[in-house]
Amino acid sequence: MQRMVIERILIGIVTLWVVSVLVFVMTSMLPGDVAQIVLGQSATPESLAAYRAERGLDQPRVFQYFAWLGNMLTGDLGTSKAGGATISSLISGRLYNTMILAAIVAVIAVPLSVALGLMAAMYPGTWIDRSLTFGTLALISVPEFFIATFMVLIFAVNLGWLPAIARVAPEDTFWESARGLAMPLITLIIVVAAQMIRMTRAGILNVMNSPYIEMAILKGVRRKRIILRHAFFNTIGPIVNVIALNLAYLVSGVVIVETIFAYPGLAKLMIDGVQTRDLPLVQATAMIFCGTYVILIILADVAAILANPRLRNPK
Amino acid sequence: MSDTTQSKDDDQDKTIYDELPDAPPKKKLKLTWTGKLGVVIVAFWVIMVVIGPWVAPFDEADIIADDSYMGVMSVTEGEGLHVFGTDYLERDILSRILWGARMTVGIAFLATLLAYAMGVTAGIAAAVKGGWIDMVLSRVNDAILSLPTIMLGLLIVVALGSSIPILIGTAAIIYASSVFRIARAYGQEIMVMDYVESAQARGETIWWIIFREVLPNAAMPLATDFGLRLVFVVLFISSLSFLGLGIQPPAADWGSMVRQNLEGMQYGSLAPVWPALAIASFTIAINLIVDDISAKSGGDLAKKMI
Amino acid sequence: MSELFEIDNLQIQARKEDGTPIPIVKGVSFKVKAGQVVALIGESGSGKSTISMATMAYCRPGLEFPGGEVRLHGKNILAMDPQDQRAIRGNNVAYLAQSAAATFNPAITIGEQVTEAAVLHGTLNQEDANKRAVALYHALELPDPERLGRRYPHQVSGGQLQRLMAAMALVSSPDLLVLDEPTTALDVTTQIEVLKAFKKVIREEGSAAIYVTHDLAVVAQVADHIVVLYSGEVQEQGPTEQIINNPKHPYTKRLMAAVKPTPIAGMSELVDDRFDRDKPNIEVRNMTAGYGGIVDGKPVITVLRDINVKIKNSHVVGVIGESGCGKSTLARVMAGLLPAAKGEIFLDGKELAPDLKDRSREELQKVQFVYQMADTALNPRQQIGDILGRPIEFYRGLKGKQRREEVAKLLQLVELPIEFETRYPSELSGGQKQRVNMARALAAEPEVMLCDEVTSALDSIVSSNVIKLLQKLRDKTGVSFVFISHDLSTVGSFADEIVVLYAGRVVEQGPVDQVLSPPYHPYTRLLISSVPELRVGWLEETMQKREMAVGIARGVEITDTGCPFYNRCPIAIEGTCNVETAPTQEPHPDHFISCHRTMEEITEAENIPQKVLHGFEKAAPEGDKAAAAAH
Amino acid sequence: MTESKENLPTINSLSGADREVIETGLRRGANRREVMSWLIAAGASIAGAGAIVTSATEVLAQTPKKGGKITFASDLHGPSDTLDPALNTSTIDYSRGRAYYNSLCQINDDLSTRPELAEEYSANADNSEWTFKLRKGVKFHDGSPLTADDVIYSMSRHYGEKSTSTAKPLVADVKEWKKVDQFTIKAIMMGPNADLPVILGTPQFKIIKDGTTEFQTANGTGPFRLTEFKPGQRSIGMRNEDYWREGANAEILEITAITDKVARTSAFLSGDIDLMQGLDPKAIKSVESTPGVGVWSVPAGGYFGICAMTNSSPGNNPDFVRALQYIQRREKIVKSILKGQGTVGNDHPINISYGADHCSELEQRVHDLDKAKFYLKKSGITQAEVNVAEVAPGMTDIVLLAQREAQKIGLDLQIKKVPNDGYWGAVWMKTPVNVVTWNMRPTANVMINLAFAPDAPWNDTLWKSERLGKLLVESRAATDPAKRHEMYCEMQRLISVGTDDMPPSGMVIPAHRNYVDGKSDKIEGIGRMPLGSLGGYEWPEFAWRTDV
Repeated sequence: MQRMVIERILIGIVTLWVVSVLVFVMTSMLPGDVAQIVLGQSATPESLAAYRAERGLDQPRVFQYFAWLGNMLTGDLGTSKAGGATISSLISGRLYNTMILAAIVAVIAVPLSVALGLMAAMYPGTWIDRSLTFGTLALISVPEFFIATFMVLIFAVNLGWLPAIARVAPEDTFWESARGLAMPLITLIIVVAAQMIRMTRAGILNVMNSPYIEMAILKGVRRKRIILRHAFFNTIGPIVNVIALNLAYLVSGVVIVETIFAYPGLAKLMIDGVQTRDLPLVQATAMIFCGTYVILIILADVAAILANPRLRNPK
Repeated sequence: MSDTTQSKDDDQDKTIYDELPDAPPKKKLKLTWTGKLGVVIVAFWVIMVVIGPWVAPFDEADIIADDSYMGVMSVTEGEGLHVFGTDYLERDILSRILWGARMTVGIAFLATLLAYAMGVTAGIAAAVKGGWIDMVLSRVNDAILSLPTIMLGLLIVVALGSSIPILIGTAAIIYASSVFRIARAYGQEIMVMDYVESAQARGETIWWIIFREVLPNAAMPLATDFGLRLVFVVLFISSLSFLGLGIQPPAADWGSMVRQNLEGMQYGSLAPVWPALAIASFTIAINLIVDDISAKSGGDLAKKMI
Repeated sequence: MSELFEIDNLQIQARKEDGTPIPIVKGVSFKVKAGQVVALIGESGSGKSTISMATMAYCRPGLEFPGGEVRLHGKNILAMDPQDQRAIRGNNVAYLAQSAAATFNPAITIGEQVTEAAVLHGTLNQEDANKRAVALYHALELPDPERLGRRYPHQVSGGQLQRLMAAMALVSSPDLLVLDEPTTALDVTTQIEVLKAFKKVIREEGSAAIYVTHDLAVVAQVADHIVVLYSGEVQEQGPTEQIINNPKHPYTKRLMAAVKPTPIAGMSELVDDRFDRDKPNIEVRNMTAGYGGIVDGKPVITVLRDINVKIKNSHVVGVIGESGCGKSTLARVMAGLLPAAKGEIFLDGKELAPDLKDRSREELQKVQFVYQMADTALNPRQQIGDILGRPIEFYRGLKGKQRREEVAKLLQLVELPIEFETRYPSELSGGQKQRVNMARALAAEPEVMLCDEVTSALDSIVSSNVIKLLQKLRDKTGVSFVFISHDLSTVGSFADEIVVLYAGRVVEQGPVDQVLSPPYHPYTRLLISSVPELRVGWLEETMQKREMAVGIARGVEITDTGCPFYNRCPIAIEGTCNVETAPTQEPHPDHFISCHRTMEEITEAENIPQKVLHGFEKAAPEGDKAAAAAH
Repeated sequence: MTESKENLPTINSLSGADREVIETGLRRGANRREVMSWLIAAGASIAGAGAIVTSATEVLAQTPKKGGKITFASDLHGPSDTLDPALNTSTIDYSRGRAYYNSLCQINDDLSTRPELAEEYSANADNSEWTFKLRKGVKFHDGSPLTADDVIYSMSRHYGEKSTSTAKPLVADVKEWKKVDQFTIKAIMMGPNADLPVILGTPQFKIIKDGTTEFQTANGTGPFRLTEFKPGQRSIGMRNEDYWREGANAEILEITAITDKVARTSAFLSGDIDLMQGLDPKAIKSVESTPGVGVWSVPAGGYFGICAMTNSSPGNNPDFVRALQYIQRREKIVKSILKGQGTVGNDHPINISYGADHCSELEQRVHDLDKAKFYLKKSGITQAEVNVAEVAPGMTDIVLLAQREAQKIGLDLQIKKVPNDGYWGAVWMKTPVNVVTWNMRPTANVMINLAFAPDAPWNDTLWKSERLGKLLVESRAATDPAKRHEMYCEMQRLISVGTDDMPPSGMVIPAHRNYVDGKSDKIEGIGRMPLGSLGGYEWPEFAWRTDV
């Protein structure tokens, strides 16, 4: 069992390395360069050259890669080619915002969706199941930016209950930040929960035609216990996996929500980075995203191993 | 059955007692009404992909109406009726949606197809070959998977510019990685089957094993997954359009139609709602079909719970 | 007064796509008196399992009860509302499923699963339930009863799980116990131990039982009353004695005919020597094989040790032994599916590469492997025509018309109609699939066919048909067979030579008649006496026998030193058998027995059957834990 | 609408355009009767018109209130945000500059200039030497006094190889910045230039402390002190209590950006921000229909351009260019795409916003498919590709519209949409046909000099007219208004129509756009200077809340 865990971790590390190469190569493919983007329409050959020299954009790629990799391993993410600020200073605040948002969503969405998923599986074919299935179906079928904007119009513009954008400022009171975060939270919860509810339900129904379920029925076990004790415990693996994927999405995939609510998160920073050709920034954020993903997946695998008695205590 | 043919040797009354079929032959897929509804809607859009431009009242790029954000069933003198009203640039929404089917559904379909061509071949090859080939493929795949889709899309599109072939390629690469995962999983499941082993024992080539033994048995589950991928691709391309990287004007695609007309919503124009509904109708329809198919697995026994 | 349990004109039906009903059970009626054991006997598809579930007002998804009554204490439970039905399940009526391995929830401890019903139905509180469970473990002679409850299903052996199922059913002391093919999946020796346990507890608990099986011999041991079913209808029913001693109905007769005879010398027909040659056409020389890679010359998990087997052309060699003894491994090594760690394999005197990847197409063609499970061996997405046609095309290069002709010939050879060409495996019955499975091997026109347990998954009648077929094939074609089975009587009925494997070693080998006649290797002896006979009271008799006392109570123990059978041997010599590897003796030409005892000692032991020559009376539980390890 | 007794309309209830008419009218001193007559002509009731004028006069009469917080959201920001005036390129930077720094001269709404840090400035007879006298007692935020050295240093940063200043070309004709004494600076020009003060009023020429190289914070003389600066997120400023003049009205100033225009508009509509830059024409309807907020629209000279490079086909074919000019549906563009917030263009950059320098005599080119067909036939060109990026809201749509018209005259005009980022580097001035957008420049001379002078680095179409170059230089020295106007007229004709021996510039300029921004009714004191958003970025010092 320890072997399996270690194996997972090693695989994770290898993956991360591949990612680093991938990210570097892809960012190198980007046309135009930071100098051009920053100086924009008013760029002149001299000012461009000056800018490049000033920020050391004129060394060969390979050197840049290893330099970058080395620095990153020593925890130095470099400095922004655009603003000149250190990447870590740019990221730190954003990372915090992103993590807070993700954490809150997770804390609310995960239990909620697992519970609802179980409920749907417990009464298959009933109105509860049908309405849940169709509701979630509808939600995962509409572009999230539509959901988000729709909510903004209703709650911010028309009703004026909530601010349209989620600008979090340190001086905000708890209540202010709560109101500010409300809509991104709701949007993300809707998007993420819909997925997880469906997956939980599917996962449960998957084991539902195992002989041991039939046996439970023949033992006169109540449906609640069949689902919660007999089925659920055999579905933990897959469910945890889905949860992990969704959490990874919360950290990296929420570009659109961050854009619509002008929420200063990492994903948005990454997009800005791409648009300003701020390669160190893009690379750093990308590595953070992939790192999170890999870690989450490892955790999920380990959880699955622990949840499975065969692997937990072999003969 | 067998015994009848065996009748030459010994006792006669066995003819009465054939070997009984062990299990009733498994039911073939039967769609519920929701599933059928799904099929109808998907069929409709597929037809629109083909004939959309001809049935549309106006050209997708015609800037002809009296005003932007005209309401449902409004009329422009000398031009005609705008069933779904007009968009921000005084174009006919219905027409654009019908033209857009070609872009949105067509592109998504091609992309998904391509994703499958790549993902399935690689995935099953990895499962069949195993060893270091599997290792390498899997790691690279994990890496791609771990990159956020939007970011990957953004990078590729920004790097190579936004043309339809590139959009298709991008979506294909991104989703090939998840297809790879599934295909590989099913592949490994099937690889342990005796019939595959016996094919290997016969000395069959890797390609025979991939395409004749393994693939046909993975076809059904992969087919249902195909539906879901298609949905993801539609939404993915919409999101790219949202970030201004998707289909380029004047071509209409549903995602960017929603995007471009969102302002209209702020004072109650339905302009962005129609394309959003188009997207939803298509994706929901596919999900309905998929749900119907996969509902066959499991659920039945669950209904027996008390 | 009303019977304890009554099934009255019970009907069960499925529905076609268009909703037209397909009757599965067509008006079955029978009674079960208190304390009585009623056997439902019939082949798969006879509806016996469906009926057994109906006793709890339950039917599989897609089935329904159009009519008839199921009365418990005179109350029709089919008419009750769901909650009341649930209250009966696992409480008044308890169910034992066929395969315990699948029926135990892998994620929940045994203890919880066993006590669950009783606790849920409120018959016992958790504490008492646990006590009761432990008591049952004792009664069922399960090892380490105190701690067994805390283990998980995958940690105990199949035989034990089967018995644990009984505990699970009995924990809430039901009025009626329903056992659905509880021993079919087991080795003969395990089967006896389980049967014995069942019979004991049923007697002690005094609960009535319905015992579902296709094996008359087994039924004869446990049932008071027999109901013979065929395609959802009762053919004949009556007291066990009567049914067994003078069956009226032809179908019953046929079931009788299919019962496996006790293996004795001369049970197999005369050996046909037409094709005989001096040179064995496949030979295995001091071969060692196993799994988990090879560390300094021997595999990490050694399954087979220095095996020597010769197969003369057109001979059938039966390889026999309990599951886990390495039978299948032997066949897989021959086929090259599992490269041997040591030793050589010869085909027609020519050495074969251990790994099939290194074998020539001709060599592959000459040695064909037939899998145990036709379901997994036949590609569900290929038509029979293609399944059979491919080897023909692949090895013999025949295409189109010729290929179709060959396929037709093959189908005829295995006694299947030509129309099957266009069918898919799922459209065939178990027996038919198994025939196709063999036909595919024949399509290669091999010299040797390795048949791995080809009959064990089949009902008695079907399997006897398959055996008949095999015999015919042996006589018609010049093919040699390696026939692997755990069932001595099947092997005995058609092999020329028998190899008895135990814990990866050959303990006895030789011509069928020698092996099946004294002197026996103690293990062979155990196997022979474990084959149920079609007479009431056989079980009790056998249990008196010495070899049973220790033989069945313990499981296979893989040892590096000494005789592997030591821990189960009634005539073992402490200090010798457990230390030194047994010498191989040759009582008759080509007949080898590996044992420390002289033939005389063995024969003497045979003649005074009741006396145990050494120390142990009753098995110590550890033995069985070892069995677990072996599985 | 803002809450008003007996629900009579107020000045705020008018659309940006009308409102602007009234207010400018009143500013110019038109009397109440005149204005009311306009309104009634425009269909307002007498009472309504009365109320409007009253409220308008009130608004203008009101004296600024102190205190409160003003939140402004710009359109673009990111890690490249900077507090270094010389590097400023974006509205958010310019607005910040105004809050934390000062210039030597300040530009009025009518593009005339007034003293700022230079309490007085004057030129010699031929405008070839300018003298600036600095205000005494002005303190930087770090307490140090303002001296000539600071000015010299600030200016020096726009010269030399190493300089990455984005405004270098504007002051290229200043030969030397000479310190006369602690508080006097001379600018020695290469040639005459009457417009130097206006140029010095543009954002890049803010005065920073001598020797400053670090710009993590802003040490200026401006009305606000910087308390927080997070690039790509926001900046906060507190009122500078010892400011050298009246000073800011707001207590706190938050400057942020919301890149997504829909999000920005929503935030504005829901009152999360008080001022927004860059209101998408599409959203004007919704802003006008929402109470409490209004459109702040200032007519300006900024324009959309389609550039046909004159150094390659098809741009080197004047007839093709003419065809392209005649298919433009200029009114339609202003009405449908700019939603009225703009003026039709005449294929040259100098529109009415440049006042006297605009050539009203030059005949307005109109949509004429027959002429277009004729010239296209003459050119013999049937196919062309335009590279388009949404460089300003509406650009793409303008080209789309042109594409539809082109079809009608048998020209296959293909659109290649390219992403905004990288456009200036990779596409602009490189591909045969592309698009451009220019903000208004302080003077007609600067404008033409930047984009059309034969040697201008940013000559959109690489169009080389020596004649134009000559006129540009001469016009700077011109002192007689009539003469000056004539010169500018010739330049505009050259660019738009060309002469027999000189083809037109290859620029198609179908429309000029207003600066269209959003302003909450609670904010007053926003100017109308047309050189940038919200009155040329001048607002931070003068804007004030009505609700404090």
